[in-house]
Amino acid sequence: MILTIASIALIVAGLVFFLGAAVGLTRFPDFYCRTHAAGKGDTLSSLLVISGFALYQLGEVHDLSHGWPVLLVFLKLLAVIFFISLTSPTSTSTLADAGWEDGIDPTIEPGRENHLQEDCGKRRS
Amino acid sequence: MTSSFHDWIVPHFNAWVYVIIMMTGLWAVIAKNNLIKKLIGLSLFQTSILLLYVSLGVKEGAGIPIIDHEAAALAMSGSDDALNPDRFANPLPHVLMLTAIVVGVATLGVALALCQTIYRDFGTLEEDEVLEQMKTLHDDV
Amino acid sequence: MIVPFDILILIFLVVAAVISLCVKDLLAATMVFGAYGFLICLLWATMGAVDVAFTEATVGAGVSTVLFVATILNTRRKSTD
Amino acid sequence: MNAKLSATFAVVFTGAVLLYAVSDFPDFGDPRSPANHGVSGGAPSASVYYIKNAYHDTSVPNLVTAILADYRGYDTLFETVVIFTAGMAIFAILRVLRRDDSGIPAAPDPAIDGDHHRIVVGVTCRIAVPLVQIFALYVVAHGHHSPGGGFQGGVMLGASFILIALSTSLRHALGRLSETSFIRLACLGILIYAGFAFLPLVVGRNFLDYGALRALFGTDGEEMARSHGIFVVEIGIALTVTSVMFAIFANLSSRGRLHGGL
Amino acid sequence: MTFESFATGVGLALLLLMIPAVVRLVKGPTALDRIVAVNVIGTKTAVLLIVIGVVFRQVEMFVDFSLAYALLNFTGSIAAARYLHRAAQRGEETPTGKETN
Amino acid sequence: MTMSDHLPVLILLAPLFGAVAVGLFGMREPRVCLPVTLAALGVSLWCAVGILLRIHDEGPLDYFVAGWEKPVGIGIVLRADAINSPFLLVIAVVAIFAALFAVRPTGERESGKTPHFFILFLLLCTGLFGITITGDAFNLFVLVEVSALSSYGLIAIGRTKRCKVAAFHYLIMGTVGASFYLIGVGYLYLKTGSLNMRDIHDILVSNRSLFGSRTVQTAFLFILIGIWTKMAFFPLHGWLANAYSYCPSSSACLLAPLSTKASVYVMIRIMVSVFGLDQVEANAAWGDLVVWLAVIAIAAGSTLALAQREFKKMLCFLIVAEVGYMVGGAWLGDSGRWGLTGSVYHLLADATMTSCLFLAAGTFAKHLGVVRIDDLSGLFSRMPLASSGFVIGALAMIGVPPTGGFFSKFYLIRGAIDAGEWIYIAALLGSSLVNAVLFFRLFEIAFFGKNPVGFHREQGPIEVPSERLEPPFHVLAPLLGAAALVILLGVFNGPIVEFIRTALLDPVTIVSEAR
Repeated sequence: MILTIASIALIVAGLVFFLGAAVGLTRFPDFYCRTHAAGKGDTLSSLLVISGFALYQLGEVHDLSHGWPVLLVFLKLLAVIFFISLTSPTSTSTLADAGWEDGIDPTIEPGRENHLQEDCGKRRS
Repeated sequence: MTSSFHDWIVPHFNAWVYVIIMMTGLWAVIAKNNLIKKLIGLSLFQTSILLLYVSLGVKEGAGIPIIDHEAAALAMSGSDDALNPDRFANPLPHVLMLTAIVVGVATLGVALALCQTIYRDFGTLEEDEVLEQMKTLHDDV
Repeated sequence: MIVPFDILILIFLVVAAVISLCVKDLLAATMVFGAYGFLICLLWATMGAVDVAFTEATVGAGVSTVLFVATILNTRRKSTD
Repeated sequence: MNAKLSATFAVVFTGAVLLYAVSDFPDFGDPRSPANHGVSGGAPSASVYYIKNAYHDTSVPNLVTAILADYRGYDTLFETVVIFTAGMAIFAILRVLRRDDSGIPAAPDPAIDGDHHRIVVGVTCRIAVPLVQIFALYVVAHGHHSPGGGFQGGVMLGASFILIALSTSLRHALGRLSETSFIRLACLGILIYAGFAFLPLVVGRNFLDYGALRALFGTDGEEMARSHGIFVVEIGIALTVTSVMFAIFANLSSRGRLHGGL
Repeated sequence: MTFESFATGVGLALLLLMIPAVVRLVKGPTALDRIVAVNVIGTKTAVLLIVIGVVFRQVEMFVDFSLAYALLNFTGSIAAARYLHRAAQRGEETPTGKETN
Repeated sequence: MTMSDHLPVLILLAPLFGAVAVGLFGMREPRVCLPVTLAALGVSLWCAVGILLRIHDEGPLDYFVAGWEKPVGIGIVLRADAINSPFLLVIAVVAIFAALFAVRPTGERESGKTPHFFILFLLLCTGLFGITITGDAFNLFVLVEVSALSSYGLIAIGRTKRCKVAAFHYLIMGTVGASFYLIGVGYLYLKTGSLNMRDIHDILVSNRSLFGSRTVQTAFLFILIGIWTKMAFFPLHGWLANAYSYCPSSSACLLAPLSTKASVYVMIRIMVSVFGLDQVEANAAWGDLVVWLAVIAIAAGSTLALAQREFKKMLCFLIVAEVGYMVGGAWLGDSGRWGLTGSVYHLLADATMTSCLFLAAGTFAKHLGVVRIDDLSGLFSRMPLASSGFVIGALAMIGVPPTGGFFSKFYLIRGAIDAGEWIYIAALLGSSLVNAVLFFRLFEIAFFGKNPVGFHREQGPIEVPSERLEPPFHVLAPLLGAAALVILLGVFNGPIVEFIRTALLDPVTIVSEAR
């Protein structure tokens, strides 16, 4: 029961973060910010939601001798968490880098133009 | 109006979407000029057929077509209800569509290879330009 | 079969299909086509066609997008329509 | 513009014909539709037979695998042949065998020099690729009890080689699985499938009838022999699919030269 | 309320939260924006597959290909990134982010 | 159970194993390709003869793959009967001719691709045998794709730029056609719950209202359109001419005679075994419409053939016209089934005579470098044997007795008279006239043309000495063999037609279970 409540709490928390990521994806001004929102928010919230389900599965294990299939599912869910946390940030960071290669300029905050322009020039050349 | 909506669209919304996607794909195959766009259209067209078939095998309130441990144990003990057809989705369309997906990938690979050779020979992927060059081609046969 | 999932995914599906045909940048078009693959994999899952969904997941995520991108690398990224 | 108009006309016509038939369809999800249950007043449809008997006939709980590799194994044999054909067709179309080809310079091969891509993606792939491969083997082997099987596992294995190529270079990946070896493996996969399906003919049973191979597997009943037979066949599918998927990628990404490329 | 109906709700919420990603897919403006949106859809798909498994009460069947999905999801993004890297290396006209549609 | 019970599956396993053997050993040692191919096709030929003899003695033959016999429709059944067994034989023979012709399939420069060529060649044969012998509607689709993918490869293996574009168009059209077929099968499955042809037929017959339902009618329409796309029926013929005339001669000799004919066979098979002749003929409006379409196809094919200057292209448009003959004949719907019989017989005759003509065209292109009709002058004095083979093929195309072409037209016209389709007869005769004009013009050039002209790759047309240039034996043998086959088909038309027509007159023997 406690596991179920904990899992529901985790899932709801994950949904909240998903909401944040979604808002960021629509509202942020430029590509890099959106990548940031999508990458971080999505990874974290996926982890939370899946771990919520994993906890629920753990709650289904009543005794270890018969519950091993469910336990296996629990372990597989942990593996999913591991893989998402491995691959999702990789792809986001590669995409941000690729955006730079593709020539997308970040939106520059007023007052910091010089600094960024210098930086951009250095890397582009 | 509403009755036709309820009779014709609501119970068959999958079929409607399949027809819409099929039309989109077929339109792209015929009307798009870029060869890769044509291929995307072709893939959409093929996927829509998968949608038709898989929709056929859906049963209200049925599970996936894999016999779980309890049902298997029951079936082994001779219980007749364990393998009630209403409990499992129709597996046959799934089998057919596995084959169709494979065929789709195979066709896509060959088509992309052809695209690359066409680009190597003509320097373009736009169909009208390719056809234009074909007319003036002096090619040994 | 989970009907509300089904309807939402079908709507997304049509949107993704149309977008992948409208975008002029072929790289974007093929990636959107990849998203179409993801969505259709979800659709098979909601319809209970697990094996089809599995195949679509491996093919859509692992192979077909990569093949498209490889072809675009060797040809051209822009398209006139 | 004219072409687009006529295309629109043709497509709308096709769609209209299809929709005309839609009103006649059984409802979506109807368990009593002809496909799911059989024509009213007629014999039950094949799918009812499969659900009721496939487990007894083949002792494979995954009905899709049972049908795919046994009842309709003949289809699946040719599905594998389709993949093999595609691989061979791509070789025939794209592979450049001459050295001096048309002057387009090949991209330099070890092109990712010490930057972001190599480090981040390289490390991730180094972790992920063995896991993908192990998991793919699990999928091939576990297709009897859960979704999966030769085709899915084969695509995953092929994708793992594609990942190697994407994170390092094509040459590196070809070092693991060279051109001659993947053509041989593709042929071997077909040979395993078709040859194994041919064995029952020797003992006087029909093509693909694995039940006849009871003695070979040393099982008691025919259904366990079928189960083992399905497994052998899945291995054949996986071999062909793995090698052909990677072959298609290798050819497409390097324009048939098998060096340079994506 | 059973856990399955809760999971249905979660799935619906996830699908609704997919709408912003689809909007990003429609609006662009650059190719990379679309690719990021595709990535988001991909991650959500991996989660949704598990949710669907819970709704069907057969998570053990669905977790397998969620796993496969999580492993292969980034292939497409890596290929796209690799493509852009190659294109920049070859010094081709890099279509910049300004370009719409 | 002896080995001869397994002939229906052995016939296509032989080329499949052959392809695998070429893949395993031919890559390193290209010299083994041709012997392996010939051996595999030889086994197929032996199987085809065996099947034909068995059917002649015992009636239709069913083969239940994996032994799933009961209940009907759970497994896949292979079925050999009077309609397809002669066609199997023709496929095997024509494929052997094409393999002999293709000793160096892709020319000197691309000789590294010889094993690829032979693998695709054998896979195409596998697909064609499979299409012909299967009794399952979905399995047909898979095999159609096997043959289609291998033919894309065979077309694009050539060196020219044009063949790539032609292959691409063929791929698009072929895939769309196959997908339409798949939609049709899906609709049928939706209404009948079965994929087995005989099972579908039984359900449709026992449930008359089903055949008239919207879904089944749409299914019929889509299956027909899909197959028509595959066989290049007139408005859908766009891909054919380029694909068959720009591909390497070695590929054309296999593709042109067999691919379209296999699709025509599929149409007849669907009409006979899935929907049932009685139901198809009950809808007279459909039949009239299709015969009209066929008439248009014949007229268009002949007209377009008149306009061509390239020899192979002209032959391609003649194929379009011939497809019109067969479709029209199959839909005549006369009570004596002469039209349908003529169609099936024309299938055989046309396969052999197209094979003969394309072998001749390939020989001229390969050994004289001639592709245009006008450059054929002085041909007879230089290649007397080869050109006599060509003359026989051409006469069959025109419809001169005693070749197979004459008798097939005879039966088609007989059916048309019975059905009262005078316009079809007019189209048939008109098209024969056009063929006569075309080929006699060609004979005239080839016989009386003054300065023999060759075609050099770099220098264009050049004068060549008019000494004898007879092609080598491995090219001459298939050409003369095909010519002999054309005449044999004509001479023995009586028993062949009797064999086919007996089966067609009593479709129950074709459709229902073999003993």
